Amino acid sequence: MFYANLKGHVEALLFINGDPVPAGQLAEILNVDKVNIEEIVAQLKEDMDTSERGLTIIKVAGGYQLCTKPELAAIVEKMAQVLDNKLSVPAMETLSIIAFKQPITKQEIENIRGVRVDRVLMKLIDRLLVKELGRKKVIGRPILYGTTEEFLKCFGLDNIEDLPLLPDAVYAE
Amino acid sequence: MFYANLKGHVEALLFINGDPVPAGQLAEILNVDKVNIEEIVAQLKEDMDTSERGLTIIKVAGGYQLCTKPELAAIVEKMAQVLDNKLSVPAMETLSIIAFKQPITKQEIENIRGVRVDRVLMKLIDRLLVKELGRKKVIGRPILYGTTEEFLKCFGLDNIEDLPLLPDAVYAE
Amino acid sequence: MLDYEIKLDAFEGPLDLLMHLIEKNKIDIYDIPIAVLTEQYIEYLDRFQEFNIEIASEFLVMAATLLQIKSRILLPKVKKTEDETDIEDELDPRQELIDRLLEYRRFKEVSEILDQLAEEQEKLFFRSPTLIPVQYLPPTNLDIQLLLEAFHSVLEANADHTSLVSREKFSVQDKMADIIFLLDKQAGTILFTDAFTRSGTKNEFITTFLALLELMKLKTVTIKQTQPFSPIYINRRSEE
Repeated sequence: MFYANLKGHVEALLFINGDPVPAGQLAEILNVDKVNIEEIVAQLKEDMDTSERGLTIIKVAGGYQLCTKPELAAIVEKMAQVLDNKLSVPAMETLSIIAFKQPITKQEIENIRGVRVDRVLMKLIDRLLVKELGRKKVIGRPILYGTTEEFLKCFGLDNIEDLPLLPDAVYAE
Repeated sequence: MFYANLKGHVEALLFINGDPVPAGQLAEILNVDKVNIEEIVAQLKEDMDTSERGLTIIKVAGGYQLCTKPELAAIVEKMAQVLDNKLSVPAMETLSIIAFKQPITKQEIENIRGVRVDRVLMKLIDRLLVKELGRKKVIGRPILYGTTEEFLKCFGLDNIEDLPLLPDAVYAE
Repeated sequence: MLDYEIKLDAFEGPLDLLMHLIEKNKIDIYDIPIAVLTEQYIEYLDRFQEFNIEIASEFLVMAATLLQIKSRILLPKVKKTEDETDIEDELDPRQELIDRLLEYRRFKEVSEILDQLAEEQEKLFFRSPTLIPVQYLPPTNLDIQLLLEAFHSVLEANADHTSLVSREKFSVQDKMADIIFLLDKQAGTILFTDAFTRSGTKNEFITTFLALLELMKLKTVTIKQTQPFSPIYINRRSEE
């Protein structure tokens, strides 16, 4: 392959960056087209996945990110301080409503869940999974909420369109 | 080699740990002898160095650390470079004063522009367009500024003498 | 007896409790036997041992809603006049509740899918970014003509001053501002001599001295010298 020599470059750039790096940025730095980057990354990922490497590449939050292979989780956890970051059931439900219905107001979330969500919402904002998007143009101008880039990272989504389809077509508004 | 299957494990462990990891710690996590770790790392490093990888392993501060290959330093540095495409009007004006009047002190620039130029000057230095040339031999020994080679490149000049002559002799002090 | 240990917050809300009852009794969600459901729901509420007013109110509102739906079903249909067709009457009184339950169930299912996604993602480990100092590159494609124009505009803006009031290069006002600026930059204290180190012309020295006197008069600064020939300091008076 023509750009095979750039595989190492891409790997080094992803390594240094830590966070997801958009293909466009890699293309600019390496002075090639975005489509070339996609090819290089695909091949690099295949190299990694088919060999005894400990790392792989994922596409998340609009960029490529280097990470450890999922099958090594047990080993890596021995070293990493793994915090129990699991979201509670109410938090997860609230988050899914926001994810699919954004932008959405607190009142609208409460209508769906049937309970107050103030505390859960605060928690989601604290965890950087949800943010304010602006205000709805109705009486009272309530705050509209939506998901963040951190949300995409937590759920391994490249962008918000990657969310799984809602199970019930009846409600597809 | 017996422990070849642990190469990926070692790589993953070094990856998530930004700091050097002592062989003893790796041995403990992977449940092998320290000497095995040394062999695994040596082979992993050789794999990395002999292939088109962007990473390598160094032994530093009593441990092993994953890092980018030294020959990729120039590429990696590009990651942190920001291209500033436009100069603001104040920046352009200050730059023109420096270009035509160099070497010049900050105070002298301020006398001409009638405003403080500290921030603009910092920006021009950050953008590699202006540099310090030395100090003026007057009380306080203020810093003298002038243009850089980057400046010439940006304006398509061969050397500073290619700057157009000033039309008005009045201002040539 | 186990039933009596049921706690209100075991359910996330009235909808959660309703879903629990629907699943427990294998009720068809599209055809809810409202009387049975209402009865069981209220029975559950009665059994709740602890009664947190704030949480309970949400459950009570639902109980009221259920009772209302029940009564609307039991009421004989109002006879309509020929022209009038009351749309509300034609709707199943349960429909709104069914819609809410379906929507609630849908998000419960979705949250489980998201939960799995998060679990997959938690198997991946990342590394924190390496900090590389940001380096700004010079702009591209600058034109020498622009530079020249910029210089001309500077000269034009400056023309009046230089030709007419060239001797007023240093005004007392400017120097006062200068000294204050220096003081602010240096945490309120500068050396007396620092106030004078600029272009070094006699004109400027005089202006600076006048500016300093003015600042003292305004009680903006104080001058201190601990003993003869020791350094003189200018201090900014803190504003009380």
